[in-house]
Amino acid sequence: MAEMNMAKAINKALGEAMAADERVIMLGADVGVNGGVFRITEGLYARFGEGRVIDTPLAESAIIGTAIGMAIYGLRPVAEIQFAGFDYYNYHQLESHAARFRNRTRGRITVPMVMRAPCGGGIRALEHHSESREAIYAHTPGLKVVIPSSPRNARALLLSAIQDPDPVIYYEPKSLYRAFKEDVPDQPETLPLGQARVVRSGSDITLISYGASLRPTLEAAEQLQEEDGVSAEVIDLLSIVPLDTVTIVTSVKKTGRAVVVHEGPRSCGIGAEVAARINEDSLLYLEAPIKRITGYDVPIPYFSKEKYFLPDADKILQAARQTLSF
Amino acid sequence: MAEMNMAKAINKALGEAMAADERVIMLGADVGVNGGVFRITEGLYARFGEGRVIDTPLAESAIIGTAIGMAIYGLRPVAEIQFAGFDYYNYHQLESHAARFRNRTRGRITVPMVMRAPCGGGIRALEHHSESREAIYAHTPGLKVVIPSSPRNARALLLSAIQDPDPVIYYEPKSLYRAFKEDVPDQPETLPLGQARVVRSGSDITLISYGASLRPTLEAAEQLQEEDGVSAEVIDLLSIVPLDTVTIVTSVKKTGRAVVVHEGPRSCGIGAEVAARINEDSLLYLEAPIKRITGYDVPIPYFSKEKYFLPDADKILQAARQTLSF
Amino acid sequence: MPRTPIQLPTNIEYLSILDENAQIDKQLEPILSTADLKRMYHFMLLARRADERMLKLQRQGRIGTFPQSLGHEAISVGAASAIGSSDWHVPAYREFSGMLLRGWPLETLLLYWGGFEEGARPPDGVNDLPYCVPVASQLLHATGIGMAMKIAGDKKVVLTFFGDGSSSEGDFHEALNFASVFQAPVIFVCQNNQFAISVPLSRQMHCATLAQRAVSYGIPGIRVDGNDILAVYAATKEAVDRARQGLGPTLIEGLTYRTTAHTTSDDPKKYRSPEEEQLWSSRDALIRFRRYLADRGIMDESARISLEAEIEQEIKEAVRKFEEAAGDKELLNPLHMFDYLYAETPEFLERQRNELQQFLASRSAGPGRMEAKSGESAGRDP
Amino acid sequence: MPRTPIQLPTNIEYLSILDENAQIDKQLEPILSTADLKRMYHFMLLARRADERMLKLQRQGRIGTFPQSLGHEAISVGAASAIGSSDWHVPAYREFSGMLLRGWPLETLLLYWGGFEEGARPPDGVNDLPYCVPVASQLLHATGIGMAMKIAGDKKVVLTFFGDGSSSEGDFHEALNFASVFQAPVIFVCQNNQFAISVPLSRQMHCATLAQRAVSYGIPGIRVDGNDILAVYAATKEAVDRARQGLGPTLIEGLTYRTTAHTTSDDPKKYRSPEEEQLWSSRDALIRFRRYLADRGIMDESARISLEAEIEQEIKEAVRKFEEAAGDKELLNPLHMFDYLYAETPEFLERQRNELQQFLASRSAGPGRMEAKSGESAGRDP
Ligand SMILES: Cc1ncc(C[n+]2csc(CCOP(=O)(O)OP(=O)(O)O)c2C)c(N)n1
Ligand SMILES: Cc1ncc(C[n+]2csc(CCOP(=O)(O)OP(=O)(O)O)c2C)c(N)n1
Ligand SMILES: [Mg+2]
Ligand SMILES: [Mg+2]
Repeated sequence: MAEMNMAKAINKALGEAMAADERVIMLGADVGVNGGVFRITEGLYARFGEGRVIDTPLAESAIIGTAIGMAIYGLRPVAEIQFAGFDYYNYHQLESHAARFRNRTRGRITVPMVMRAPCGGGIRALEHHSESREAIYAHTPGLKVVIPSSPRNARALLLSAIQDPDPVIYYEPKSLYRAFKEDVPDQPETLPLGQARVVRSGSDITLISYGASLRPTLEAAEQLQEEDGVSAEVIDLLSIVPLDTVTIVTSVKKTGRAVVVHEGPRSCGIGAEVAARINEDSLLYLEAPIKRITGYDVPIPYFSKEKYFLPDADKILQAARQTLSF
Repeated sequence: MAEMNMAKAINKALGEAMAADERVIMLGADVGVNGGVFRITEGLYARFGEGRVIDTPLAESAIIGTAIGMAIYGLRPVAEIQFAGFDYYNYHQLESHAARFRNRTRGRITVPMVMRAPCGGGIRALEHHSESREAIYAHTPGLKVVIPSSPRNARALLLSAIQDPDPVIYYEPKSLYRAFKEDVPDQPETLPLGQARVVRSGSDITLISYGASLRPTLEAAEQLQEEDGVSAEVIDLLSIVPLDTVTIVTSVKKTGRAVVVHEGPRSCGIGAEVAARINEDSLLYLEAPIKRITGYDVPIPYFSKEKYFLPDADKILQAARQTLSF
Repeated sequence: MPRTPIQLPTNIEYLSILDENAQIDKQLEPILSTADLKRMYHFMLLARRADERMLKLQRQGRIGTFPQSLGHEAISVGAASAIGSSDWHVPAYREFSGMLLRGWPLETLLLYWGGFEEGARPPDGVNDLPYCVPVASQLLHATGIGMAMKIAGDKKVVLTFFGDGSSSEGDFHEALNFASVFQAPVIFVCQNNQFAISVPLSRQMHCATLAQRAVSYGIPGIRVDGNDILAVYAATKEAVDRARQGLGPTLIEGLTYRTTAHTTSDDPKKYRSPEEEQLWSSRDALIRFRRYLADRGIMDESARISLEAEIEQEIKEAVRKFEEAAGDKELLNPLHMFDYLYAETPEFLERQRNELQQFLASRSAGPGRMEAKSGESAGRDP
Repeated sequence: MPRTPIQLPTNIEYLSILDENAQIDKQLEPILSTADLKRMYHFMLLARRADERMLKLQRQGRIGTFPQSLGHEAISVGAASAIGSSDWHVPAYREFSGMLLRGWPLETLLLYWGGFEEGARPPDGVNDLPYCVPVASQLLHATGIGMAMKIAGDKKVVLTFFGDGSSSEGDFHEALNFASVFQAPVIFVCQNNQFAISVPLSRQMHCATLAQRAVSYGIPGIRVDGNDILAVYAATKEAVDRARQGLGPTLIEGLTYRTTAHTTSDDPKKYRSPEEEQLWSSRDALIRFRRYLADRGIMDESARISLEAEIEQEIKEAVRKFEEAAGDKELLNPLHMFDYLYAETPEFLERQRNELQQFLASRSAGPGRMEAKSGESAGRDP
């Protein structure tokens, strides 16, 4: 066990994956000599050499498109896109190819690769540096989508993602990179993709979140307990695809109330899907409408006002109270 | 009034818009001399010349990116992407720029443009020629999204889209191009963006659909009446963004039951958003879970089996019956 | 030197060996065995004849839209003949002839155009990617495969194809740039047939040749007569040898003409003249190659006739196998649409699979409606 | 001619006029009025000094991450000086100096880097697009504007900028191709500072110069000494004249060096040597231009000193205005995030606006929590 922040935990996972399997390689702009603009690949270039930690020209479609080719040839590329707001440049490669090759070739050609990208707001960044559009990938059949919320699960999920035989989008909430530390076991551990986790159990209301929004969600849960004597269950989705409907529905059947929390825009976002699935499987248990505390349907504002766009504990608390008093 | 199919009605609207406003221009691959691969721009090149009906090189990002520039300069470009399955190549231009310039510049620079693309399945096309991913655009703040269902509304909505001061995604359900004819008034008419239409009124269940799925939805409604004596209300969304929540919710409050029908994949699709909004505004009126009859979360199969992927009257009927007997 | 010309690489060339009158440039004539030459002709002819047959199948509704490849046989077969079976072949959608040569059974390709994913499954042992529809995107896969070969230390090469129109896509630029920066063993072959559907070269690019785009990447570029299979072969062979030695990628432009429509949905009368079509027909690759083979005594008239017969038989057999497969219950089972998305089908997809399964079961119990509607759509599909 | 070299255009050149020792090539010296020359120097110096000041503001947390533009003044100001105010200027994010020259008040640019959309609003009458963050994407807007000018019959031109790294993006290729096919009046200026964050030129491209990529588009290409404002001006002026006459686009590569870090979040020590940095400092554009102005008797030492004082004052005033604006209630009103998405705010957005409004109202009634957390995040933001 060693205490570390999420940046270090991801870095650790990358190193472990590369050490364990020589097919694992990294590519992306600035991932090599520089160690990544967030220092996530720091030390890997020195340790594994430029043949396996590849600084590329600045071209997202090429980073993903060549990663697809490498995966087809038998490598296990982990491609970094510098910010989630730039992965639109390569969306066609993911949609048309990474997500389809197995299906298209009836299992003969597969694309075991990971696209990593820092996502989300909260670090006073420039325009296009704070996006959270995991819903686009969730709407793209053939991909898996993972978003960790803590150093330990970041490391375990990344190891799973790299070992996964299919393409995985691994979004890293950049505001968590250095936000807090957690004990991470020395021995590699994995977490199954597609499994949510009940991180706080409760009986009165279910708060569903993931990534950077999990912390304010937990804060709100604490406050509900302290101030209102309300027992909130909190679910950390961890995987967006496959979405763990069972865990969500089981909880809502118990509590009868739910609030979904995420940073991405609301319309057709993850919250919509969660609400639709709860409705499908547990409508009659619902005692109040499911609330969505999400990014609004606007581009995340420039940083002087971005905090008003992001979900925070107060917003979640208010939504929970409204749901409870419905 | 003249009877015409949707292909002709869209062609008519384009001609009218160009005749009425010389700032309106067309661009895209094969839109000029060839009149478009679906013949949608037929005759426009001869009528308006190559300065206004522009055959471009084959590059979607450039088609949309230059259209953005033209709109900024004061033109009203209507850009054609040959198939919706290729508009991923230009998604970054739409997300990062078309959708943002007004907001970014506090209203000083605007992008009045239309991206037209044929969408959807049902014509035995090759891979990547049958996609329906309007949900991606619905998840992209700053765009409007329109999908017509008949010759007459196709013409009226397109005129509105071209006149709209903001960027509009206009998806044309290609299986409807030549599927049926309808009277279209000689005089130009428009339809407000953001307004759904109750195309069949009923009291027992609400069927919500749009585009190519509307016809099987209506068929199912007829059959419900005939075979089950059930009165189904059918809503044609017409606009996906802005989504007409009021019309949907008003209907569901009346009927207490709803089925949403569309071709695009299910997860985080339009059906999810519709379900989430119904839940938000009318949960207590619901007597059964909202059902989603949609494309599955797989790429639409090659054409030998695509019909099993698409919503059809039987699937909708079955879903309605399940909802009614819940 | 305040105002000085920048020295550009001088290795951008034009190559022709067997001209349209079947005159051969002896100095440049590539060394190819009789067997090789026969094999090349075999697959050119097979593709030509199969293509003709497929047009009929398409008109009968037995397969869907497809892009004929007449006029493309020399580039596709010529280039593919210059690589080995452990090298990789990454086609666009007009490399029908080369794919046949690489080992794709004709019936498999028929399945593809007949609307079955099974037709996109590369046969075991064939190091090819399937047809690629979104233009230029495959060039990046080829580059990635080449980069991986280099990382693995394998002395293999990748051969990939694209059209003149496709070279306007950003992915073209990114692929050539990556390949050149990483000196990946990739041979990029442009099938310049002078049209992208209806858009002519002059509307596609402002430069005189596609080959000169090699200057942007500091790599060799060559334009060859694309109806001259010997020139295509020779240029590709040179590029393959360079790539195998670690000397990086090459851009080859084969200049040809799309003899027929873009696809079975297209009508070229809208945008080009019969005179032009006529002119290019006279430059046909098969005619001159046949004459070359005759001149070299490799294939006389009777051999040619028996080859035609043999190929007719081959096609007949393939069509039979295709129709058999296309009627196969397993291949037609729609539930398979859920089975190949992921190595393990996740719960949410299982549920959707069950949903469809139950629907199909219930419908086959009740009165069927779907079949009645299947012929309904009257749309065109380019 | 079976194997022949393809003639490449010979108009790819290198241009230098005022060398690093301030030696001038009299033959090539552009004709510029004293007022013009002074104006150019003014904005170079203003940008340099403002940039230094902004670094302090950033370290104090009063603005956010920003990319310094030291080393880029000659290209940005030199090129922008060659167009008129009715021409268009489409920057990337390192054209700070040129934007000042074009009429963007310094306080507006400070607002941009201070996290306010208001800083991206071009001042009335200024035909510029704002900074563009997603690299190379703006080149297509510039091309579209140029195409529109041509359609409208306006004799205007567009000047647009991008970095060496950005030239690897597909959008670069698509923009140059469109501009060349449509002969749009666009001047593409590459600020080749030899790095894309940490990635050096050698990892970015395999060709010797960026200018030679003009060969791919059949347009003139020129590399200029990017620290030589006279060369930049002269090359741009030529290109502008051509474009205005309907002779299409030009690719200009200004070779320079990013004097400082990529942005305030970057640490160049990780990837480049002090020696190299030193070498390029000695080639600084301002030093040689100042000497040129002195040599020509346009600006003596006392004029220079009073200019420095004037600029110091200008910056002080701008910072004051910026801080005033940054504290303005209206500018800080978060509800405005909903007000500029569409010409008319649709109902669903109004609802979200109300939701936030009610939330803010209720919170300002109850105990506040948010403010306590605002300093929390310890992330880096490159
Ligand atoms: C990204 C993308 N955009 C559009 C299309 C539709 N389309 C199919 S083929 C074609 C023309 C391609 O021309 P070219 O590259 O010259 O190849 P050719 O068909 O002439 O062999 C187009 C526009 C596509 N397949 N992919
Ligand atoms: C599409 C996109 N990808 C990545 C980034 C992140 N990024 C910002 S600047 C930069 C380097 C650009 O280098 P270059 O074009 O040479 O310009 P320079 O910064 O050197 O002026 C990168 C990778 C971005 N802004 N846009
Ligand atoms: Mg072509
Ligand atoms: Mg640079």
